[in-house]
Parts: sequence; structure tokens; C-alpha cells
Amino acid sequence: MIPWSFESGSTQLKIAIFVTLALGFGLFFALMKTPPRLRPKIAATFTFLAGLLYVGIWLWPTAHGREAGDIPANFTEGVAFWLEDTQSQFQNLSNILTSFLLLMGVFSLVRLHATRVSKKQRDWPFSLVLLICVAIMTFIGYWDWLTVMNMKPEELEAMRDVTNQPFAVWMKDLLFDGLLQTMEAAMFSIIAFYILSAAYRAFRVRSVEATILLASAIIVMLGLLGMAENYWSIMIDNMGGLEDPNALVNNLRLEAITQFIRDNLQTPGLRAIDFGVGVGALAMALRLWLSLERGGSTS
Amino acid sequence: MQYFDTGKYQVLFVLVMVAFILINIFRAQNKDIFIRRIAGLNAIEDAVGRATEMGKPVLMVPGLGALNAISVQALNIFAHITRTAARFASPIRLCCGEAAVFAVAQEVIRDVYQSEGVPERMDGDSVRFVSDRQFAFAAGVSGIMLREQTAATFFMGEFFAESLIFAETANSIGAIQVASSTENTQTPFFIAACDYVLIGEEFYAASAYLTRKPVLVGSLVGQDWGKMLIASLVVLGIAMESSQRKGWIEQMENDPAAKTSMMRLFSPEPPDPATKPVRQKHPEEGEAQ
Amino acid sequence: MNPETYSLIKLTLGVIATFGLYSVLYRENKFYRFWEHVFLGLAGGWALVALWKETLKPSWYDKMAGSIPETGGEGTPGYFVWAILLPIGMMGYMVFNKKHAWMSRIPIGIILGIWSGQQLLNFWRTYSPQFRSSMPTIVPTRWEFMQPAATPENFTDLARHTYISEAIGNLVAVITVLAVLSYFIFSIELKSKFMQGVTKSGRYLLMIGFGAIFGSTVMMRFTLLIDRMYFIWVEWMSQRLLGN
Amino acid sequence: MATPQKVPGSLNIPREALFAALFVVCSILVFVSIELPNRVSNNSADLYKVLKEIDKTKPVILQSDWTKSTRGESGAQFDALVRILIRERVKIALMSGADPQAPEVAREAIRRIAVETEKVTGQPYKQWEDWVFIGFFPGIEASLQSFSSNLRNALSANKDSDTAGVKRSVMESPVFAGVNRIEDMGAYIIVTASKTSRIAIERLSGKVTMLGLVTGVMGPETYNYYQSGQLSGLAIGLKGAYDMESMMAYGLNTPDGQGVIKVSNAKVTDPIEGYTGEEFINLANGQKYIVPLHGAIILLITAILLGNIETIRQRRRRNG
Repeated sequence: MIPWSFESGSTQLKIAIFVTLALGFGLFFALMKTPPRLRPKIAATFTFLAGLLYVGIWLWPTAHGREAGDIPANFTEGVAFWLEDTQSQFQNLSNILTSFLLLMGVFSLVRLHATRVSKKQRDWPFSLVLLICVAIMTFIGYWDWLTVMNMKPEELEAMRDVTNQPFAVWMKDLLFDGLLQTMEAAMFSIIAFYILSAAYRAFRVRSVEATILLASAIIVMLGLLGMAENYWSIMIDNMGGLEDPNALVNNLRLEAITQFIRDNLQTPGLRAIDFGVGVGALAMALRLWLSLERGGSTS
Repeated sequence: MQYFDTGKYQVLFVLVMVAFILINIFRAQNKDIFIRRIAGLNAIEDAVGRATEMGKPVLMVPGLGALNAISVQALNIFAHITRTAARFASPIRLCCGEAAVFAVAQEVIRDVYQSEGVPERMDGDSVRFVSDRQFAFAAGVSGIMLREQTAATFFMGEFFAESLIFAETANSIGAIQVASSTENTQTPFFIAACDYVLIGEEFYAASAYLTRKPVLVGSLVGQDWGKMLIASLVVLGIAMESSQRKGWIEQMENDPAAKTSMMRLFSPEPPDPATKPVRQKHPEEGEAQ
Repeated sequence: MNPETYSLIKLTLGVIATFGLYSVLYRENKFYRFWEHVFLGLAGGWALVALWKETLKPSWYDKMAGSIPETGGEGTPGYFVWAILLPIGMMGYMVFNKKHAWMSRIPIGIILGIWSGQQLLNFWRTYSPQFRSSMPTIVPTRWEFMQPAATPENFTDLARHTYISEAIGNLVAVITVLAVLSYFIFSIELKSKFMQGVTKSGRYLLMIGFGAIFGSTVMMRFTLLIDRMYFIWVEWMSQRLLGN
Repeated sequence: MATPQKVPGSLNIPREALFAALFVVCSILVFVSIELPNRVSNNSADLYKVLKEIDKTKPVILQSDWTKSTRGESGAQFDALVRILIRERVKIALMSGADPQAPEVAREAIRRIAVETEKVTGQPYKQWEDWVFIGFFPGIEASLQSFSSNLRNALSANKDSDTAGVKRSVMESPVFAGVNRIEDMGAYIIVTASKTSRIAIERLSGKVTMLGLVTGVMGPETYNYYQSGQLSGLAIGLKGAYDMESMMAYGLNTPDGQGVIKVSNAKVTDPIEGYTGEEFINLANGQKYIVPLHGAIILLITAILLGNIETIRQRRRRNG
């Protein structure tokens, strides 16, 4: 018998889930009644406990050479085993909590636009379009999911032919693949236009910084032009680079120059930024974990 | 598994960093500490002031990243900006792409307006959840910028490919832009398109710089110590590596597994299988696996 | 439905939507606004679908309820404790309630606590390879300027030794790391001209890296645009509409 | 530093004109199909060499992490890669770790190329028999960790439909015959538009030959792993796709009928055959897109030059 679990579909499981939920909501209402004085401390305790698991894994000795089915030999190992097992369960915790909160995000989006429609504020017809799209996509999405889930393998196989697809499936394909994903690709590709205008405006010999930016960007871009690189290489070959592979002129190949920039300037520079960012994040993590700044930072 | 051999130094190193930060937080309680100028942050007041003059809103985007220190830090900075905006009575737009960040933002911004005594200035438009999909978010925020002609925009947090869409759109409407991204791959686009850019750790230093709260300032000093520790580690490492390298190459002739001290420090030997403790097995599970 | 007709409808809608979003490049207009709201609406709707289908069902509900396979064999038991996450998640919604807004800090605090703990745990793992790569040797072990071209015989030998040009490159890299680190020292006032110069050069060195990133991003961004052009002009217009 | 300078009488090009120029250049050049001269990068040459010389009796794991939005680069790379694998009759275990949409996009591509290759060779390349979908892994870190310790255990619960349409454990598929550990695989190939390559390399390198096909943006970061030898071969962006296609079309270091070596490389010096004999599709989207890419980059460089000429002119005018 694995602890904290019952057989799937059993009555015990249903009761246990119900009791857990009841306890959880009991806690929920109990927390609503807590005096204001205690509140920051409660929130801080939850934060501390959540982080403590990982700090425990970090600082507690790791059991060495563990195999499946091992019984811990002593207390230290027992804790180490427990930490290891708990961690794998903990991994999804953030994801699940974030997902519960996502519902709130969509809810607030819908509320904002519903208000606009009901009060006939500026651009309300567009808000109406948004609301309709949310409704259709949600409906079709679940319909499609349920349809596909209840299909038999041979029906699934037959669906590769579009003519056999039920309405929900091709409607979802139209909305999701045909519209949503296509629009994502379109918005992603818009960046190309902005790269052009940003480069045109910013890459000027105006200040030292801008000039450096300009020079290194141009060199790298030339390296991307397969054709330019090809002719440049031929030029180097003719200057003696081909006959003698050890000739100094080989260092002038675009590939060699971009590589020098990348290895000795770009990577180390970014690495140093990362060190700073890493230390900054470490400090921030400590402050959050120990609740040294008050929760939302406003005091 | 790396708790034996040189693995201990790894834990020690991080513990020293942690100690640096905590010690300085306590040290800083009653001291006035110097922080160097950070250009982008001085521009905040001006930018908000200009938005007020023009009667246009201030836009803030905490990036698309999940709820973590980066987005919390972005919201810390935004809380400061909102306080300024609340005093000037300029409307704000804070657009979130992650629901958990939205929840925190909601609370933080409401607190700011309350503590400034003007809770009525926060309306349903102030803090918004736009979309959790990257490019839908980009399209939505661009739309808000263009329609409301925001006069000051602040992009701070984790940005990805959408960074340039925001920066160029804001530029096209002539808004003052202050940006920062901890993602190195996006910083160049902000540098190319924005007026002020916080690079790397400047972002983490921002709230200490703006609020001068002892906890934050102390922590910043601790971070500086940490960086100096890293720098000394690098210098020491180079010295040792350079001095040992020649000998190591000669040693390799006889012993291909030879290592320099730095190699040993950074890739400790895995524990010897012979030292594995003898453990009993759970009766039934040992088989089933 | 006829597959031809279906794919024509799908592609045509996609092309119109693409032009709708592109129209913002000229200026904000009603056409863009329409497609922007469609986009946000579909994304919001899909978020609700994916929320259950891709996250909560597999990583929460299925664990809580367990599973009984249809074809027989061993199922997984239900871990009822997962149910506690529902009330904790619900606490987040108290943010809309002015009086009890503080309760939203509990789920938020748990998320941040986990993140912080992982940060402490992973700091060394994340940064130690970077520390290691910042410590190359700056003293050459072979006093020849250039590394000779590689052949299968001398390959391992070349990899071990450091040549003069390589040592110079390494020195440049080390100076870059240290100069950039010095740029991020905030709490010490650098009064000497030399240190101010170092900090300033740190910023300049960074710009080289940033320029290079800008340059290398260009290929991908342009390719995405070209792919869209291919989608519009070849897949839709030429192949579908004109039937080539 | 980027506030536009509005100087009266200046020749500054308006944004809209730049946008229009880019749109027109890309629109026209997608119809232009010429073969641009190309020099194959070392990393692409290594990739091609490893793929051609792979042990055909061992299956490869193919982690596909791209979707429609990066189709331009990843799609072209993926097609070229799958063409090589199917022609070499290497068995593929397909998986995804980044996006729930990624598996469908990849499956579609494999089916399409299987049909295309069958037309030439007459040999079918069937799902379950020759390739199998082993799953979508949202928590990729943990999954790869378990791959690395015991592949068979990690995968036996995952199911795919066999030829009769019955869901069976993927480990029963002929693809995995004789495979127990990750070390038994021929290669671990990752096609990605995000950072998932790093996760895979950190967990699996050293245990299995690893190959990467990444987008241009991820290129510089991933290149480090190629240099350190953790990746045995690497294709970067569209250039990588075009490199692969030209090596498929002309072979590497192999002379054609007239004795001319069309594609050569300085690092990989052994001759490696292409697919020249039969009616194979070799040059595809990589070649189609590389022309407009050149057009767009040349436009970008021209715009920067024009901008600088303007800046210098203004400075002269101000000074004199």
C-alpha cells in the first residue's frame, strides 16, 4: 500500500478527496478570520516552507548509490530518501498553482470587455468580437477534445482523411491551426520589419557605443550572407590561404573573425552579465524566501 | 552525490555568498551607503511628468516570464513609478502576460494607490491581463500603446522575441522608453530602440537605488562582495591554471586521467561505488522494479 | 467537407488575418483592431482549453484520481492529498476582495518560495561551468604564434596546448569578464581614473557582444518573414488560388 | 540614444518606406529560384558526416521542439534531416518537450517525407515499424534525467498505435528492438527553436552521440556545445538547412560527372556521397528561402549605410 493514496475509482478515494477538500476549505475560511497582525507571518511561513524543501536538498547529504526499493540504512539516509522522493512530487506544484490562477486572468479579461460592451464604451463592438471568440474557442476546444478522447483507434486512423473529420475536429483545426497559430506566426514575423527600422535608426556613427554596436553587427551579418562569405573565402584562398593552411591570412576569414568576436568578446561579456544577474537573483531569492521585504514590496 | 571530495567547496562557496548578503543586510540598517548613478532610473520622474503634461497614460509591462524574482522585481520598480504617477494623477496601464504576476500586480498597485490616499484613481483598466500567449500578448499591448498613445513606457522583466515589437511600436508614437531585460539575447534590441536601458544587474539594483531601503541597499552591497568574490576566484583560477598547465600536459603522457587543481574543483570525482552503504530492500517492491 | 474547399477556406482566412496584423505597420486601424481582438479572444479561449487539457488534467487531476486502464493491467492509485491544491489555488482569487486580498499571498508565496529554494539549490550547478570557462590559461605552452592546421594525427595534441595567439585571445576574454564585472559594482565609488576607464571599457566591450547578437538574430527573423511571404504568395495564391 | 533626429531637409527614410521595401523584396524573391554559391560551415559538415555514417541498426531519438511559428528555419532543417534518415533507413523514435503542438507538426512532416521517399525507392517507411512516437514530455528536465538512468523503464508506460491501430507500449515497437539504455541508441538528435537543446545536452551528453539543429537565434549559444564536443554536429538556422541540402544534392568533397567538387569543406576532408543518382528531392525550402534572405540582409545593410551617409552629411552641415 502506497501511503497517501487509494485505488483509483474506489469509494475510499472519493471520501478521502472529499475530506481533504473539506479540510482545505476549512483552512480557507479559518484564514479569513485570522487577525491582521498574524497575516504577514502566515504568508511568510508558507513561503519559507515551500523553499525549505529545496534548501534541504541542497544542504542535506545526498544518499549515495540509491537503488529502487532500498530501505534507508540510517536516519540521515531516511531524510535524504524522503527529500528525493518529495522533490519529484513537488516539481509540478508551481505549474498547477499557476494554472489555477490563469483562470483568474482570463476571467478578468472577459470582465473588462464585458463591461465595455454593457456600457457601450469606445470600441465596444471589438470587445464583443473578443468575447465571441473566447466563447467559440472554448466551446469548440472542449468539444474537439471530448470527441477525440472518445474515439476508437480505427476512427482516429480514418480521421487523417479530412473528409472523415467530425465538425468539432475540423472547426478546431480551422480556429487553432488556421487562425490562432497563423496569427502567431504573422506577429512573430513582424519583428523582421522592426529589425530593419531599428537598425536603420540606431546603427549610426553617432557615439562610440553606437559605432561599436554597428561595426560588430555588420561583421556578423556579412558572415550570415552565404554568398558574401563564399566570395570572401575565395579572396583569402587566392591570397595564399589555400596553399598554406597555416598562413596568417586565414585569420581574416569571416568565419574566423566572427568566431574571435564570439569566443573572446561576446561570450565572456555576456557571461559576466550573467554572473551579476545570478548574484542578483540569489540575493532576491534569499529576500523572498525569508520574507525580508514585505510580500508585495509596498510599505 | 557530490558531497564527498571537492563537492563540499561548492556548497561552501554558495554559503559564503549567502552570508555576504545577509551580513550586509543587517549591517546596512543604520548606515548611509553610496550607490552609483544609474542613468535610466533618473529618467523615471521626467517621463511620468511628461505623460502628465500631455494627459496621456504611463504604460508598464513586466514581461512574459513566470512569477519569480524577476517579475517581482519589475513590480517593485513599477510600484515606485505608480506612486509618482499617482501623485501627478496620470493614469497607468500595467499589462501582464502571466496570471500569477497579474495577481501580485493587482495587489501591489492597489496598495500604492491606497497608501497615497487616492484609491479611486485605480480603475479596471489600470492593471490588465492581456494574454498568456506570447504573440497575442504582443499584439494586444501594441494595440493599447497605439490607441491610447502612451507617453511613457516601461518594459522591465523577462522579455523574449516580442521585445522589439514593443520597443519599435513605442518609438513610433514618440513615447519615452525605459527598458531592461535580464535575457541577454533581447538587450541589444532594447539598446537599439529605447531611450534608456538597464543592463543585466542594474535591473536588480534599481529598487535599492529608487527606494534606498536598508534591506535592499544592504543586499546590494552583499551582491557587490559576491561579485568581487567571483572576480577573485577567476583571477586565482587563471593563475593556477596557467602555472599548472605545462606540467599537466607532461603528466598526461603517463596518466591520461591527470587533472589540474581547477579541473578537480569543477568536476569532482563521482563517489567510489565501493563505498556504497549496504541497504536492505523493501520486500515486494524490490522485485517489481 | 471537401478537403480542397476546406484548405482554401483555412488558408484564405489565415492570409486575411496575416494582412490584418501587418496593417499595423502602416498605422493602427479598424482592420488591425478587429484581428487583434480576434487574436486575443482565440488565445483567451484556448488558454481555458489548454489549462485543463494540457496542465490540470495530466499533472493534477489524473494524479489525484488515479487511473484504471481500459485494457486491464495495473492502474495508478489516486493520491488524494493533491486535492488540497484546489483551496490553496482559490485563495489567489481573494485578490479581488479588498478585505481578504492578503490571502492571495499564500499561493503566490508558495510559488515564490519554490522558485527561491531552487535558485539556492541550482546556483552552483548553473554558474560553475561558466566560472570554469572564465579561467583559461593565459601563458602559452607552445611558443609558436599560430596554431597549425588540424590533421587527424595532431588533433589531441593541438587541443591540449596553448599557442601564443590563443593565449592572447584568452587574455582578451579574461579582461572582458573582469571589466564587465567591474561595470556592475554599484556600492563602491570608483575615484581613480584607471578604474573609471576600466568600467567604461566594460560597457564598450558589452556593446560588441550586443552588436553580434543583433547581427546573428537577423537571419532567423528574416527567415520567419520569408516563410510568411512564401505562405501568402506561393502556398495560398499560386498553389491554391491559381492552382499551379 | 535612439530618439529619431528630426532635422528639416534631411534625407531620412520614413519607416513606412523601409517596411514597404522589405515586403516587396521578400515577396518577389520567394519566386526566384537560383542556386547561390555556398560554402558549407564546419558544423554543418560534421552533422552531415555523422548522419551519413550512423550505425543503421540502431534507432535514433529525434526530439522535435518547433511549431508553425518557426517553420521557416526549423521546418527546412527538419525536412532535410528526416530525408537523410529515411533514405538511410534509420529508425526514428520521435518525441517532443517544448510545445504541445510540436508532435503533430513533426508527425505530419515524417509521414509526408515517407510517402515522398517511397515514390523513389519503393520502400515504405511505416509508423510503428520504422518510426514511433514516444511522447510529449512537458517536464523535460525530469524526463531526460530518467532517460539517462534507464531508458526502458522511462518509456515503457508510453503508448503509440501499432499497425493494427492498437495502443501498445512503445518499447514493444520494432524500433526499440534490442534497446535498453540510452547508450544503445544511434544518436540523440534535437531540432529546436528554444533552449531545450541545453537541457538535453546537460543531461545526456557523453552517453550518446548528440546532434543539434537550432534556429539562428539559438546558434551562438549552442555553438559552444559544438566546440566543446558535446554536440557532434550542428546546423544553425537557414544557412544550416541550405548547407545540408547542398551536401545532399552534390555530396561533400565528392567530384561530379565532370570531376568538379562542388561542395567542399576544410575541416571534414573525407569524401561523403550525396543523393545524386535517383530522383530525390534534395534542394527544398532551404534553397528557396536563402535567396530572399540574401535580398533582405542586403537591404538591411544598404539601409544602415544610407543612414550613416545621412548622419555624416548632417554633421558636416552643422560643422561647416
